[in-house]
Amino acid sequence: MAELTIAQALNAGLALALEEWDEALVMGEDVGRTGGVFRITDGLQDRFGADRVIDTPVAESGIVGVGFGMAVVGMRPILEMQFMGFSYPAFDQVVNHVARIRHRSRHRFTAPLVIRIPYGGGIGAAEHHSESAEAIYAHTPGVKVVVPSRPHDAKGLLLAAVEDPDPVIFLEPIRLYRSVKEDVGEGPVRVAIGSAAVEQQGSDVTLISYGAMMRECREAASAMTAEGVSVELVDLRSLVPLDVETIVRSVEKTGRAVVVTESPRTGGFASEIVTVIQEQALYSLQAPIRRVTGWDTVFPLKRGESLYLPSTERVLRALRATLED
Amino acid sequence: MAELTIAQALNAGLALALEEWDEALVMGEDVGRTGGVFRITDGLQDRFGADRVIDTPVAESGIVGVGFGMAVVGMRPILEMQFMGFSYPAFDQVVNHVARIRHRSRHRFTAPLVIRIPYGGGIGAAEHHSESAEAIYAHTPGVKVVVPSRPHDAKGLLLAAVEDPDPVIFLEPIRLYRSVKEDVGEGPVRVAIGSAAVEQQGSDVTLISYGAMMRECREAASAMTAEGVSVELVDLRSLVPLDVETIVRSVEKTGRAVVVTESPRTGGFASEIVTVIQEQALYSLQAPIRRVTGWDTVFPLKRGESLYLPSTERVLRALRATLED
Amino acid sequence: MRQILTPSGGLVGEAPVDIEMTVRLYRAMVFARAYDRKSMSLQRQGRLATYAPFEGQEAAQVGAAAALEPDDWLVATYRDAAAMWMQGYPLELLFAGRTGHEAGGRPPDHVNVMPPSITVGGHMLHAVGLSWAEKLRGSSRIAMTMFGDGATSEGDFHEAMNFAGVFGVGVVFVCQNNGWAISLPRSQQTASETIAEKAIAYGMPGVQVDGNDVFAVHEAATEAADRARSGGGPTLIEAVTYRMGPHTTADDPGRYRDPEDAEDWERRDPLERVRVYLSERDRWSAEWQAEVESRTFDEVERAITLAESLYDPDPSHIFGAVFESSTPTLDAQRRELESLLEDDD
Amino acid sequence: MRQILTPSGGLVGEAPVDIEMTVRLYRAMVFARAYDRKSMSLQRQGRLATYAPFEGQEAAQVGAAAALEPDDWLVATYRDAAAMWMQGYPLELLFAGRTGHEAGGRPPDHVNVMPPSITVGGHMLHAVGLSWAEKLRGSSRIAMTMFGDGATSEGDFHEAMNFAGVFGVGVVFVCQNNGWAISLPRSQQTASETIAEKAIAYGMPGVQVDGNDVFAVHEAATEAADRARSGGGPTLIEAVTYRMGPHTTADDPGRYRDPEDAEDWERRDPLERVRVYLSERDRWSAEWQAEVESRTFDEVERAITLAESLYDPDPSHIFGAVFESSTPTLDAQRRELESLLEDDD
Ligand SMILES: Cc1ncc(C[n+]2csc(CCOP(=O)(O)OP(=O)(O)O)c2C)c(N)n1
Ligand SMILES: Cc1ncc(C[n+]2csc(CCOP(=O)(O)OP(=O)(O)O)c2C)c(N)n1
Ligand SMILES: [Mg+2]
Ligand SMILES: [Mg+2]
Repeated sequence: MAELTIAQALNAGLALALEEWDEALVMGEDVGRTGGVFRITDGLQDRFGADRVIDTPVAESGIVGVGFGMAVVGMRPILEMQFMGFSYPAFDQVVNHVARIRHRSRHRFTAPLVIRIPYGGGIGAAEHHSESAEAIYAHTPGVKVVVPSRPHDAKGLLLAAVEDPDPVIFLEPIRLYRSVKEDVGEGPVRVAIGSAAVEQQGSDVTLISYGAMMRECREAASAMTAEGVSVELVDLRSLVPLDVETIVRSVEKTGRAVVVTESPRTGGFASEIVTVIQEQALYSLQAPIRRVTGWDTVFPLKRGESLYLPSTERVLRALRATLED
Repeated sequence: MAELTIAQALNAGLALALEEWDEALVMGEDVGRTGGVFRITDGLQDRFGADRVIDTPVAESGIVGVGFGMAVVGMRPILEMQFMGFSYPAFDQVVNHVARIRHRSRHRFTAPLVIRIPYGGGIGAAEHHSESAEAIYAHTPGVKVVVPSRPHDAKGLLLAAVEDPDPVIFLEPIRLYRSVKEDVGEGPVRVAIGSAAVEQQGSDVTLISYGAMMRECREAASAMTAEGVSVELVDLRSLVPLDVETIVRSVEKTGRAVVVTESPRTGGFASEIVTVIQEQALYSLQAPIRRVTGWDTVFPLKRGESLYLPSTERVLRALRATLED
Repeated sequence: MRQILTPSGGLVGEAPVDIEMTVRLYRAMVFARAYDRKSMSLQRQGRLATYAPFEGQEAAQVGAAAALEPDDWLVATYRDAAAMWMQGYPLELLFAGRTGHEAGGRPPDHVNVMPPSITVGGHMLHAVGLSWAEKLRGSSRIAMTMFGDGATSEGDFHEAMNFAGVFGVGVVFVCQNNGWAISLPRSQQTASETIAEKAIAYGMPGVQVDGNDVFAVHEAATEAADRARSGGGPTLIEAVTYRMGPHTTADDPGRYRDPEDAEDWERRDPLERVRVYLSERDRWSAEWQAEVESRTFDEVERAITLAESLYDPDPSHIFGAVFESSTPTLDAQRRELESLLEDDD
Repeated sequence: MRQILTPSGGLVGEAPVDIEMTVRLYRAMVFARAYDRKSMSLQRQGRLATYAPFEGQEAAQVGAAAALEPDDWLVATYRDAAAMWMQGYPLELLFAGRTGHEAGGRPPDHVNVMPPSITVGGHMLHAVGLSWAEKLRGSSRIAMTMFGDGATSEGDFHEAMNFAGVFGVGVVFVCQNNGWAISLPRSQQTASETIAEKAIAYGMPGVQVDGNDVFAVHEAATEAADRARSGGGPTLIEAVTYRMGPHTTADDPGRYRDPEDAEDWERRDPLERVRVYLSERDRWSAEWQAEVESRTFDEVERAITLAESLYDPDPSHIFGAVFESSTPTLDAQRRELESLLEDDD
């Protein structure tokens, strides 16, 4: 039984994808020779060759636009953006072409590609290296958006994403890359895109998050459990499609909810989750749904980071306040 | 008293800005010789010269990036993106530089520029010409986002935007450019950025929208009034900063709300408005807040447009359903 | 600037194609012009949404597209209907798009032509990916991409040219330099002397040709296509031509350019010189040309009627094409729309 | 490739500066190297976040920056600390940024240097706007922007060069071609023979110089600055050099390049050749150099201590810099954060 970190699980998943699909290829800045700045593609070029693990010039729009053309011919490009803050030059290609070619061509042409984007703060990095802009991708019709929070899902969602007939934005929680190990299963396991995971059943309050913030949520959930509060913990895993049913069923049961993300608050994906709940479960709500998020500010550098990133303590306060309402 | 359309009011506002501020300049594709594809800058180059009304090469990132540098030196560039669908190549400059330089340089350098972006559907245009992606800009800390729905506000918000010490994304509702005329006031009037307008007082339900959809909302509001329903109609005018107080006060009074936007639903700005209301006025709510929005699909071409754009009829149904809940 | 057939119909050097092929190229140009003019009048009648005419650019589009194999990829723009039609894009689909119907974006399965690019610049990268992937899959297909002088200012032009150069991808970059990007003259689009010389920055050959000389364009395009197919990598072709009409039917060139320019360019008309060339060889007659034109008009009439007769989109049309299979959220939204429509009738 | 001072310290042609200036340039390079090495060790001690060393590129940065007037604009990158320091950016602020404090982004009011660009490519456009605006306001200030070989692949490089060319903006584009973009060698970054020749595509002069020859770099930069200031427009300078260290302290060059290259480049060291040149003219002594180095170390020690002693950010630090004046939403969020912090203690 292989116990792997998220980084290792992604590397293993990429290797499996390159084995399983002749059409699969990996392309991006420094993904080959040096295995990527996070070493996620480590060893793949040696193993699969420079034709399938391609080091590109420094040009994000080029990577996505060229990958798009490859996908139209039937390849399965797995593209890497080095950090989310460097994915914006490719935004036009994602919104105007990758997300739309199926509609534009009435299914004749499609773009079954994956764009891997390391995201999130907490590593004391330089500016642009701590972005959490998942909401702008989730607001783009035509692309799916997934974000694993644990090794097993990292591997399973990656393989599902490569196999998916539509483009998938694959967000990778940087600060969890090497935090925990778990059994990721043998071979090409899949995790269905669009299904949330109820990590812990509970009856008092629903705690909803995804990706990197799941760590703080897990800590908060166990702390509350220790205090005798029954928390239902939901890891969305997929933002588009969103598993509305699981969210709503849970809140109908608990009557209370806290949503946690690290992105800026205004227009963040937490707002979408809150809105879906109030549309479909308003009458079950016994208290306002609370958002625990980053602030509507620029993400600070190392020495200010702790002021910005939601802490386990902040999640706990929100849970308590919601229970007291 | 000058009765002008939104297009004329913008043209007049730009002329006033170029008169009032030596630092003001207009830059974009086709803004000079031909007065812009919507003729919003008509006549300005003849009047103020090619140094202040600048025709650029076809390069949106260049327009914003160069405008950014000009703003840092103290100019007040008013930049035009020809359509919102063509603003994405400049997204990186907006998010990574325009929105952040004040924070990055601790106020030493700022970017007091305005980016004018015609947006929205309803004119049977080609693909990419009907975008309503205001949510991605509103989710970007460091830029303000305003969107007038009438000539008076178009002029007043534009002048306030040029005067604003921070970057402003100025959204222009294409299908209202020439729809209505009204008195826009003499000289350099201002409309404060961050203040919503309560266009009609009411007690039964609050109808919230902005920009192009205000037309359908006005029609729906008067139809309901004719039926004896008292609708409070709010035109946000500004998404960032958001006039939360006006929104919340209204819903506390009416207990019901419908939010209307034409953008795709998931992650649209309507979700932020709904979320703010449920956070601050949940206990006043007598029914779920309804969203009337575009769908999570690609915006269709002319012959499918009516399937996508919210109609007055859709707004009316939402209002009725909300009142019946 | 390479020229083979002078405006007066005389040869400089040798014709790159025989007389039969010359007739075919000429017929295609006559067809293109008739199609373009008919489209303009259809637009005036309100039967088409805005239309982007290409009159004056027939030689550039026909000469370049004629260098492709039937299954090669063509990635072109809103102004390249002639080239797309040459490569097999059905007229009725070109019109379908122009009437505002997505059906226009789906060419028949054997036609490897992308829907016309509406955004300026982005599509060139797609051609690089298409040709590269074909090579990776062992096919000999190549890709040609067409774009204008204005498009060369976009960052994506640079990234596409650079990728093609670095990876030696077999792409034929055809820039139709028609002198204008809406209201911006070529001289203010870039400070380089020619657009062809931009190829140097990417280590690829660049050639400037008289874009109104179908022989010169076709020869250059054929050389480039052969190079691409034989693993010789990309080529940039600058076809110097002129947009005789407005940018689109919504544009008024009178606001920004001197009518005399057009008169000047009329003397360099791409069709007339070939007409002279053919008639000097007894391969042209007024009757024959009238015949081709009237057949074109019938063709166009049939095509536009077909396009107009397409069913207007229904909910499945827009919800069915977001992903291969729908999602609960999309299903719910679709039901919402359907219930609205039902109650409407 | 222009070279004036050979690796062995001999002159090819004429020295562009007198001996006093040569001493100043050399001292700056000695300072730069000492600063760079000290920073590497500070990072190893955990006192700096990741650091991007520039050893090997001292001549390129010092020679280019020395061509600027004190109030000219410099828009450079994470690797250009030497050039920024030359143009007046205080050491303690360079370190402040490296310790993860935004204070590092605010140079003193009289220093016209932008905070180092972390994104690759985007900042070149800013230099174009800065210089253009200065001209519009009647000032004679110009802008110099520095970037790497990898940055030339970004679309923004293309758009910046094109704008500068079209509008004749006085910008000095200095590309430090250090052979690598993280793990990608220059040969795979672009297929053009040189980076300098990319200037042709924008109608501007381009010159390739030995980037390890401070004379050649300085001469080319001075010519370019004069041209820019006198309304002669932009210039592209390619300074061919080599990154002796890792991309950053997080990088391991052993994974992608041959150690022998570095040895090769050591023989072309930018400092050694000037040391020889000066000592042959009795203007260099080991004591003097040791003196400069130890003063540098003190300087650095003082600066890093200052940077470390900065108060850590408080809520006002992040909420106060979003806009000039706060908003109700920001105020509410700030109160939320403050209440959290109060309860913490
Ligand atoms: C990214 C983008 N920016 C702006 C536009 C608006 N626009 C449409 S055509 C055009 C001019 C293009 O000129 P050129 O490339 O020379 O092609 P031509 O129209 O002359 O054939 C512009 C600016 C667009 N479609 N896409
Ligand atoms: C837009 C963007 N893409 C990717 C990166 C990640 N990155 C940082 S430095 C670098 C290589 C830059 O190479 P070069 O321009 O040669 O400068 P050098 O580091 O060699 O000085 C890359 C890809 C980035 N910072 N910004
Ligand atoms: Mg053109
Ligand atoms: Mg480099």
